[in-house]
Amino acid sequence: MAGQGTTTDVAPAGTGRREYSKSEGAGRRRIGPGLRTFLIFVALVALGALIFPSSYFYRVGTLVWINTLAVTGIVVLLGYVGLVSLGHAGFFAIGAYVTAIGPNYGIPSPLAMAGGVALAGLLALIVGRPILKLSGYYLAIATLGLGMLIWMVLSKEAWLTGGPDGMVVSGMNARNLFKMVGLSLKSAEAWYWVAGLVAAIGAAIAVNLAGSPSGRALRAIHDSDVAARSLGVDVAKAKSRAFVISAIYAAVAGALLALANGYITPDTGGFMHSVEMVTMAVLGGAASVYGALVGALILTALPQVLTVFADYEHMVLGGIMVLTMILMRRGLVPFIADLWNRRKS
Amino acid sequence: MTRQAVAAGVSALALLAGAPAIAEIKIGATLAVTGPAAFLGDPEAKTLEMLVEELNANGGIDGEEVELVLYDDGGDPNKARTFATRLIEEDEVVAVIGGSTTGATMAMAPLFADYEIPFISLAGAVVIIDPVQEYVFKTPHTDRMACEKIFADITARGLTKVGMISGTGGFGASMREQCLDVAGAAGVEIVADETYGPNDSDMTPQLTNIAGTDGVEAVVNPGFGQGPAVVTRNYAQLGLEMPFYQSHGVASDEFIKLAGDAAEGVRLPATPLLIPDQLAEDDVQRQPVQDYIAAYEAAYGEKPSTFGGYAYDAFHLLTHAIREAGAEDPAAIRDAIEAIEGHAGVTGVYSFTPEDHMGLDLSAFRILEIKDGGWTPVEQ
Amino acid sequence: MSLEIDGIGISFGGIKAVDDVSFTAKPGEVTSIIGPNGAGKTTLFNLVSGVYAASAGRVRIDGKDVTGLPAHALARRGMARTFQNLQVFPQMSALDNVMTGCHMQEKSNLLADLLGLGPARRETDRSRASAMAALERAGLAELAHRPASEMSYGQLKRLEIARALVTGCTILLLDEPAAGCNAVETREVDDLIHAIADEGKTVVLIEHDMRMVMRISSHIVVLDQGRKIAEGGPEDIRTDPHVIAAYLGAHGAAEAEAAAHA
Amino acid sequence: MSELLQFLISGVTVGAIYAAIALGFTLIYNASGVVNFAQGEFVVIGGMTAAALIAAGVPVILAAPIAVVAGTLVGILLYRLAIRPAGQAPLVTLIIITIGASIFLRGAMQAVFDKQIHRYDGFSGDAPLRVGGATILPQSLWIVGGSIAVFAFLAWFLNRTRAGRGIKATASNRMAAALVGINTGRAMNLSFALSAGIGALAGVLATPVTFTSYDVGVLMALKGFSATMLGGVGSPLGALAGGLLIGLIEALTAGYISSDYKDAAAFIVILLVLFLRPQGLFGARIVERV
Repeated sequence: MAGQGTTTDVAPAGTGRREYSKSEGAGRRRIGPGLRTFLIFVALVALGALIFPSSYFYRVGTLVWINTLAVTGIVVLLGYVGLVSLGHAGFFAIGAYVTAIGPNYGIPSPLAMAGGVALAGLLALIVGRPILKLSGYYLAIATLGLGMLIWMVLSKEAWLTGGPDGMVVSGMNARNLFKMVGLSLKSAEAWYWVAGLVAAIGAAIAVNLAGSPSGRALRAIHDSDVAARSLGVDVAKAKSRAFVISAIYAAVAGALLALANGYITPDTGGFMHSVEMVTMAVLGGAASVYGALVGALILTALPQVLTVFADYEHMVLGGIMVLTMILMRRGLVPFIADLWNRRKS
Repeated sequence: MTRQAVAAGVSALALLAGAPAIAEIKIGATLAVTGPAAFLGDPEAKTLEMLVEELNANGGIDGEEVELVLYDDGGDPNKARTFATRLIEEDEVVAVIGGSTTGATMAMAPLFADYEIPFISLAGAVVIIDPVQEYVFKTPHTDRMACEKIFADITARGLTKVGMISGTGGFGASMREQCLDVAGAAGVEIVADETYGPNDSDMTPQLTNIAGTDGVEAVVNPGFGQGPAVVTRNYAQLGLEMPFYQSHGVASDEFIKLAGDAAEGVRLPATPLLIPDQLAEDDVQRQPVQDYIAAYEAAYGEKPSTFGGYAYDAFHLLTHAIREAGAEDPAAIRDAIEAIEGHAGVTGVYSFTPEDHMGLDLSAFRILEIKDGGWTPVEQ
Repeated sequence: MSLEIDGIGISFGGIKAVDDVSFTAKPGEVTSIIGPNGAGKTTLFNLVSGVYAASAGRVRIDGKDVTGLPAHALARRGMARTFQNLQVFPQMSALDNVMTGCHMQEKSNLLADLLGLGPARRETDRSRASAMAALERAGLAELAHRPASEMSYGQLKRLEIARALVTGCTILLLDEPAAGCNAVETREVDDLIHAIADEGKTVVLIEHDMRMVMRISSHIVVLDQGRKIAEGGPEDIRTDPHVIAAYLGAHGAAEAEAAAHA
Repeated sequence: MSELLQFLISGVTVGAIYAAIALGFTLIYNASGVVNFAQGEFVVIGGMTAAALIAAGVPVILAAPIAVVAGTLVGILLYRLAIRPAGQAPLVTLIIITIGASIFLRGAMQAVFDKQIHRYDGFSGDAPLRVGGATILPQSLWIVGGSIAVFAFLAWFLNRTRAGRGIKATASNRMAAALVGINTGRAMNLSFALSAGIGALAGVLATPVTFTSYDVGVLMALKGFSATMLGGVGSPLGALAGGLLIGLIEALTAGYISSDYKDAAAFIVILLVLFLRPQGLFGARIVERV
């Protein structure tokens, strides 16, 4: 039956992956694939900074990079290993909330941030093992349930989290980081650079992983769970690792959002946010970090563009999701890469 | 190609965001026109659109046209903040109305201090104006005041033991907390404290527990949306007889329609908007209330809601301030809002001070009782 | 290392798919499992390699009981396999497929992998070299950078063998390695299996091509309806009346006879 | 004692609604392997259409079937326009497609109807019936009866009719079903139509109790999905049991433990069941062929 497979076939190798092995095969070793991805991302961040006319664009740009980072985690989980999570917003929210709560108890922001990321990773480690035994829709409902539980705690424990109305995040401003190195930036610009650089690092790490021994094991599970086992891959452990890694991506993104926004609500941990993250990944192409970037860019910028449709925004958004999935099942990046290759040859 | 996509996205954004200024005075709004808080944002948006049209038809402000730039944040604080940035940076508005919900309001609030743009929120929670933020105002009564009003009515009936059943949405949760907080001072004791989810369809278990609690004399239901109507129906279904209070969150004819006969005898704190014909001839709010209702019915063929009233007041406060201070300097507009005294709106009579950015007292809040499918003021 | 199967069995929904099967496969020899379709051959492989949990019996490697160990633990004890219905990684290149087989030799840690540190790259380089060597051996070197999804069935069969070889296994289970191969390719697979056995590895083979089985097996186990009905050298099996009756039939017997004289 | 009875009545009423939605999920899953996240929108379409018609003066006896037919038509359109063109897409693609469809339908309903909350009177009035110290609304009986009827119908339909067996065969192996002459396209069409009809019927029956508005579909789908997974995907009995169980867990938790965490209790039970019995309560164990 469809949907009962152990792994979820998302898409044949995205461009990122194939590019990787090609460059390796050609013996071009001066710049590693991770570093190259990092440089490309930094160039894109800088390009944005060159053309953005106002803080509003920096604001949207910041959200794009934060979402790219979170979605890169989904790429690792879904694109590399083939596991669906409908609860990753929960990890995102843990990162955000610990960052927000820390300063209220005298813990400085950077430490709180690290704590939030560690907590998300730890939780993923603990619940990952039992949850990842499930597959297909059962995995989807289990992760969904986990995300809902996190969301509920955040909404109900108002003494700690401010309840459904959310809480103020006091703490550091990215401007100060740049002031330390003698740069005077507007707050929106500073957050844009921080988010962009962190996303670039995240992308580089994900690309490194894909081409590494651990990454090959993960990608093997994606294609054939059984074959991976027969080659000595401890599938349960590998899945758990990927789950923890992707939870950490989400938590870092959440912490960044909390600091950049200065205010956080439980909606960041809600079901719709989880769905949004997966949608971004699949829309752009879950197999590569470039897919994460394109998906995050489109779904972050689209609502801004769609304000002209006002009442029909939902119909347009839903329509785009359905059409993209029907016409470009593997996502935009692989689709366009294929078109490009076909035109070239 | 990734770079191309980015560039394409950016230019698309630029195209749509950077519309050239046509109107003389631009006012911004970001509201929850869709989403779970749409029943707040929808009438608010309709009210603002109606008022701008009306204002321009009458020559605008001192001959200058007013343009309303309205965005739908769906109640999402993250989106609200982005739209607020857009209103300030791209649309270059002189002031912003909005934030249908507390979360959206609080997410935006720091921006207005940064950019020195006045902001009038339409959300309820007390945290918006306490502590006071220089550029942030709000028009609705706080949930804390609603609790005080309800408890005053309960104690006036000689009752003290209260059972609470609150929605877990932002509105219900915040009001629940305020009620628990003021209960002692108001002389009531909360003996039961139950909650329900915003989309729950049966609250008889919670009500059964409240009914089973020793000595409960009255029940209060903070919440908005469909929840309170379901609770009210369940209340009648279980045949509970204790006095039953709703919050200002459901102060609209819609509630009576949804709750049906079960709503009979329910009391709630509300603005005079619900009882236009029962206001005294010399009541200063009589005129604005009747104006608003007449205009809204003419424009949309339905009665306005309390929430639309918040937007009505915000708009009039803002245009009043712009008339006073001119549209050049947002900081001057802020000062003019803070200087307003005795402005009769549909929600209440506003008098702002540097310490009070809501400007309302309890007097504008009236306890109404539902009788024969209509609203009747409770004599106090 | 020798592989001992002792009374192994499993049932699905009350039907005994494999029932009380025992045999021993010795190092340096090719042991073949034959039997008609549905005899339980692949199920037997799945039991031995830890894909299914046996409901009865033991599996021993060099006398050590490994029954019930998960597949990856068995792999670490030197067992590798190929699959009847192909379990390649279609999204990867042929080279990456085989490099995955190096998993157990790769010693880099996760942190090094994430940060792209030296150790991770060195391990990758080493794996690439041994994977290339294995592809060479399987006759697939020139296809190294082609995505597996674009390779033919016969090529994929050999790709699986190459992938199993780089694991450094001592016991190799091959499930119909020559299926989908033409005569020339079958011959190549044949030679490859011979060479593997000659290295001292224990090879267990499921194969339908009787010529090939008779040619390369030192020992043959015959299954029918989940049970072992015969065991012995190619000559014994060819003449065993049970086997002829149950499996080979008149036509098969003639074919086997022909192979013997070929 | 009457307390417990009241909790049980509440749980069964709410659970029956979840069960009806879960049964819709089950039917589509059985035919296509798709878990349709737009299932909640069918419930809303049923409720909103009926509410609009009744408000316009159409008698319930006409409005209800028209609403069910409207839901059914949307179901067929959903299959034809969004699911069939996707072909044999992987699971996550199908999840995104059905979620996209649900967002689209939500927007469409907001445009076609409005953003208000709606309700109409119960079919047999709204006067509560007293049962041993507890009360029950007559509409609750309609809801429970409706869910059981849908369950009985599905059990009969899938096992005893040609078309139903066609759906089951299509589910277990589409290729083989096509080879033995089953029109798999028609089986899929039929399953989406029926499932949407079931969803719309649930909406029509539940609206007097639960109310409806254009955006409650997501929550409905979430609860229905949870019920489906708890019971075991693909089994009508599982859907019925899963739905009732979640309703009862919520009501009993609200009644005896804490109303704050009644939704959490439901999810905790689901997680525990999945850890101990990964295929759900009534789902078949899956053995992978290698």
